[in-house]
Amino acid sequence: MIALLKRDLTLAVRAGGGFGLGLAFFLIVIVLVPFGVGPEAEVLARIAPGMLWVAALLAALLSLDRIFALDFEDGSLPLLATSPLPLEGVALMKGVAHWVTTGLPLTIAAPLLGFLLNLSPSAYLWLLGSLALGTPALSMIGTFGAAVTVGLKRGGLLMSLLVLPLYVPTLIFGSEAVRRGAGGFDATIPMLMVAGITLGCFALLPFAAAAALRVNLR
Amino acid sequence: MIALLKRDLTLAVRAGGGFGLGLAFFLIVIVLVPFGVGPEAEVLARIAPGMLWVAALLAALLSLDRIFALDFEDGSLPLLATSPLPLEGVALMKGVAHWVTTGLPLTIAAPLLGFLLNLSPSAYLWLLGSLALGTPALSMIGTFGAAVTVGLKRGGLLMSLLVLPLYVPTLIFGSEAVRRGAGGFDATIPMLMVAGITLGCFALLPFAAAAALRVNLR
Amino acid sequence: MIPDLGKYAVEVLAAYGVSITLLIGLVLGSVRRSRKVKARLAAVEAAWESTS
Amino acid sequence: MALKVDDLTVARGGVPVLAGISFEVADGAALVLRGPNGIGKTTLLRTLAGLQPAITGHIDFPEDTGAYASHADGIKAQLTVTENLGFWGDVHGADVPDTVFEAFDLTDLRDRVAGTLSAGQKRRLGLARLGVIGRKVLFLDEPTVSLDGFSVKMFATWLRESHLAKGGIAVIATHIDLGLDAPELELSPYKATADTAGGSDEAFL
Amino acid sequence: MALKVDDLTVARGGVPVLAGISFEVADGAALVLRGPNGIGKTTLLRTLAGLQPAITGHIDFPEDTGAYASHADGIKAQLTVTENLGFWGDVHGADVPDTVFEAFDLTDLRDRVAGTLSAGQKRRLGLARLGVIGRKVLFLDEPTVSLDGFSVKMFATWLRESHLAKGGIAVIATHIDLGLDAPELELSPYKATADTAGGSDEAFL
Amino acid sequence: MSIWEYANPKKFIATTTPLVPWLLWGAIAILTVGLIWGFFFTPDDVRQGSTVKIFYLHVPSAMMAINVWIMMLIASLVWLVRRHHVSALAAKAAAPIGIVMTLIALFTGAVWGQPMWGTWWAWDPRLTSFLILFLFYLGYTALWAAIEDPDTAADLTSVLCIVGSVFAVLSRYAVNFWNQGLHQPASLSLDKEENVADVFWYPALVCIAGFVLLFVALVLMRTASEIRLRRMRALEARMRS
Ligand code: HEM
Ligand SMILES: Nc1ncnc2c1ncn2[C@@H]1O[C@H](COP(=O)(O)OP(=O)(O)OP(=O)(O)O)[C@@H](O)[C@H]1O
Ligand SMILES: Nc1ncnc2c1ncn2[C@@H]1O[C@H](COP(=O)(O)OP(=O)(O)OP(=O)(O)O)[C@@H](O)[C@H]1O
Ligand SMILES: [Mg+2]
Ligand SMILES: [Mg+2]
Repeated sequence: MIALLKRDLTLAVRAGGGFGLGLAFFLIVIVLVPFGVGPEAEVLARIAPGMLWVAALLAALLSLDRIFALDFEDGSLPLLATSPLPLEGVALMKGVAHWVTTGLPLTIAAPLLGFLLNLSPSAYLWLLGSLALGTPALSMIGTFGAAVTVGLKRGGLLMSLLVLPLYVPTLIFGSEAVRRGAGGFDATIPMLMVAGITLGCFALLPFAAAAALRVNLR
Repeated sequence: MIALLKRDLTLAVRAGGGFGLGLAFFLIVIVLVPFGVGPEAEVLARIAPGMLWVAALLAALLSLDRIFALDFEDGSLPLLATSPLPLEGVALMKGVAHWVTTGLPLTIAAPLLGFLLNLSPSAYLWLLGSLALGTPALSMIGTFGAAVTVGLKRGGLLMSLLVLPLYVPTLIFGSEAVRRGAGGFDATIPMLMVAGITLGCFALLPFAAAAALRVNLR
Repeated sequence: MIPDLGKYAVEVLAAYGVSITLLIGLVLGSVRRSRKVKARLAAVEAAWESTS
Repeated sequence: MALKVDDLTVARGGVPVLAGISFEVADGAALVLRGPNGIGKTTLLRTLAGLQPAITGHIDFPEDTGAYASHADGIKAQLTVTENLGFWGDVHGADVPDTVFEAFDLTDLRDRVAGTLSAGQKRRLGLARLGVIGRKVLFLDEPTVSLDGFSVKMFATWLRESHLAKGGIAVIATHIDLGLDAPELELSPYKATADTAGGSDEAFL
Repeated sequence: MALKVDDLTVARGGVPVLAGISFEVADGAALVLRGPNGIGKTTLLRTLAGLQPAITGHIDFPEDTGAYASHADGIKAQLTVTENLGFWGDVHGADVPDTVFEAFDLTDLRDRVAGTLSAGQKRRLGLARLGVIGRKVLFLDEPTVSLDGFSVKMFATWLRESHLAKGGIAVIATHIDLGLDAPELELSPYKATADTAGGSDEAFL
Repeated sequence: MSIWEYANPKKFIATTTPLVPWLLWGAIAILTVGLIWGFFFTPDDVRQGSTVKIFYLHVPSAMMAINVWIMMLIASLVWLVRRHHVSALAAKAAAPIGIVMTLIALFTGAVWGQPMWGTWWAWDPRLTSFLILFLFYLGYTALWAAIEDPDTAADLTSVLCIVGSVFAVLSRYAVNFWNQGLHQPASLSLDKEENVADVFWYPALVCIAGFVLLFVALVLMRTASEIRLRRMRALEARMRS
């Protein structure tokens, strides 16, 4: 399974900066928001926690469709299915690889982008923490969505439609944590919820994703 | 060229509701924003014009990567290049097809979604107008971006990165028009600018896109 | 005939109008689809009988 | 008796395509599947390899010893030839022996990125994977597509001397003559008829 | 004199692969390109078809009469066989004659969605496109891949009787015997050497 | 003799076809009675004025929107466990009905919200989780539409339905946490004090019965259509081969 992770990361690097691009999209969404909303600092500060989380979510979303699609197109997926690796392990590793290439750089960069939206100083720690805990859930949920839609041409948009409602709880708790942090309150409870969702996703979704993959390979 | 448009629209319909999905993504982004930002009506109303435009832009963006990718993968593109159709016409038709499947349904649905963000009533007409005039530009710019990145695996994110800066002027004028409308002012000037951008895009970008395609087919 | 709906007439009537339209649409749509499918199946079954 | 297939019915798109197939392949032997386009060779091989369920019948061979290979052989265009093979080796817990590169004439191409290979070179890389993963029962779907005559012979030699000679088994669908001394199974007689039972549609008939 | 190639050098990935190729194909004649895997057949055909620039040399045939066909033949999995052909007909301003369906044995598959075809059936559909677009000079890259013996004959017949007989031209790269009575060009002697001039890298040498 | 016998498509069609017209006309009759009773023969509320009349549409449709999803969840589980085609097709047939129910609940709620809360839409937990439910419905039907092979589609939509249900419950909790809300608390509780006055409640009960019956009739009819479509597909495929 480590071999799979290693390969996926190598591919991400080779294909012209798989690491940088999720990040770049995150950056761009954050930059676009002031263009759309207007430059007033208070308004931006007010919406900053939410927009940072929404942008992180969209950045994660945009790179999902290729989690399995490339392996499906070139025939790797049936070969992996008949290999000694359990498909659950494959799904898990795909989720992890997606997180390393998207969620991780995003988390690290988020505090920097907080400046652009005038995020209040007390929120930075919570932002970092909630993204670190929450983005793995986004990756794993996304892996499930990708497994369901693998093999469909133009599956990308359909996948967004399937995945986004599943993202709602993570988004609510994650941004609530940052919002409370920005207001100077304690955000332990939403943070715990985010952690719980992530644990649950990693415990259960690999099985659902593997089941979906098996169906799609038939 | 009409044959190409017809085929693309047929494919969009066959592939499970190509029309509905761009729309669905738009809807979902709009729904996610309050989850991130919080439920207060005044805040939402304040950022509604900007967020509607940003969401429209992202919805258009997300469906771009497949404008040429599918035709490239299955080998249609070289065949079209050696056919009697000028590649400029191909690029133009691809842009039009993208608009019909994404921009058009989006424009029609936008006023409805305005409700969700408590958009002020005076803005609805401007919202409709600016999207109707502006989304064709988004589609055409996107077609150019797709032409530049066709053939790259994981080109999707790179394309977003290329295209988003090009979207900025349309976004600024478009959301400004709605914002002025929401404030009860006259928004003719930004509206004219949006129309100008769209005209310019349709006059020039097919040529740029065709040039990019030619290079990518080499 | 119509009871006095006070100042909320528009709302109430719209709610009833739209809901009933949607319901009727759903019922008619289902019935029409059912009929169409039945007819198409009958045609296919006839072809099937004649081939086998 | 290493691969035993008994009264197998296979379906594609919910419709049975082949019915009543039975055969046995002993250790060290190969079987060539023959039949016109569309008869169901691919479907049969996918079923044998366990990628899709059989409608009726039994397929018997030791678990986790099968490998499937078709035109799409999971080659990553951005990885080099060695990296591609190394990955499949890792997945199967095997090393990549140097003999594989020789057997498939890939020695000169070792460090080439797979995306820049010609059609036939890519095919050879795909076949080389079989030499790496060390599976006993191979299900090969048109393995020699776009190989030149020389490469076809090379592949046949590898199959005979490195795979079958060691007790391996191969079931191969092909339209050309591989130069293998193996029994052939013509599939045309097994074509499913309209009234063949089975398929996910059966409940609706 | 309908297709004339003069001292052509072609490159792939910036490196010349074949050099000094010259040949002529008269109206109504075909030319078969031969050579081991990786010699440069695909590269040559793509250059002839105008999909990539030649490094040196001239390619002469009437403009807008060439058509290129390879493994990837632009078939849309969601469209039916008829719709697929109809689209290419529309693009080339041509109708889809019924004879095409017969010539490529697609009559029974007319209304099948292309995604559900077998490998060989899909290939036949890809070839049928050539019968629809009515181009005179065909550049075919391994057209018979995954076709069975019968279909190969069918294709050769079509080529001979419906294309060449009407004054068409075909340049075909293949590894098998098509049963066409056409001259062959062995490409091995034209393999570019390390000192072949040309390629986008040349300025840096 | 077990209930699973009806999981045979032919048996299902044979049994339900004669029932459907009765159920359908019965549902229409009961609904008409209920709505006429509610619209013409109930008093206005002291606070809400005539808008209480929306109650007779809003509550039944909102209840049905949730119940249809629960029915789809059960049908999906049955399909995954016992692989009875009828249950998968019943889930498919129910989804559009669920969508219409959700739309009615959303629309009537929005129309009701304008006079009551002064806004068409508020990000109240009840409303919000309903919107999420609507999205789940959309995704579910879109997935059905996008997949060619019917059994694959049945499997994948079933998995989606189950995962989606877990997340729907989670969202409901999350949304509650996020906003306290304006919406009425559930008044169907056993606690007598909270209950809506009987004048409003009786016609509402009739309407609820009508909606339930209508749903049953429509699901049976639509499932039969889906079965026939599958049969047609199967026959056509056999005729071709
Ligand atoms: C778009 C807006 C709305 C949505 C989506 C919505 C949704 C719902 C839902 C899901 C229920 C629960 C049904 C059940 O108990 O199973 C419900 C019940 C109810 N709603 Fe709404 N609602 C909306 C707006 C309103 C408004 C504006 C009012 C009135 C001021 C209202 C009054 C009620 C009442 C009285 C009930 C019955 C409570 C009960 O007996 O359980 N709703 N609504
Ligand atoms: N980017 C690249 N850099 C270096 N060499 C390359 C590159 N791309 C292709 N080549 C080499 O160019 C040669 C010509 O390839 P081409 O695909 O034309 O061969 P071919 O004759 O069609 O072979 P086949 O019969 O296998 O299809 C091959 O040896 C290939 O390895
Ligand atoms: N979804 C589907 N519905 C109906 N028939 C289908 C479907 N998918 C495939 N088929 C048919 O099933 C048959 C078996 O296909 P298969 O790919 O197994 O053939 P094959 O023997 O491998 O052919 P080839 O030599 O061309 O590769 C073909 O006739 C094909 O048209
Ligand atoms: Mg095959
Ligand atoms: Mg080649």
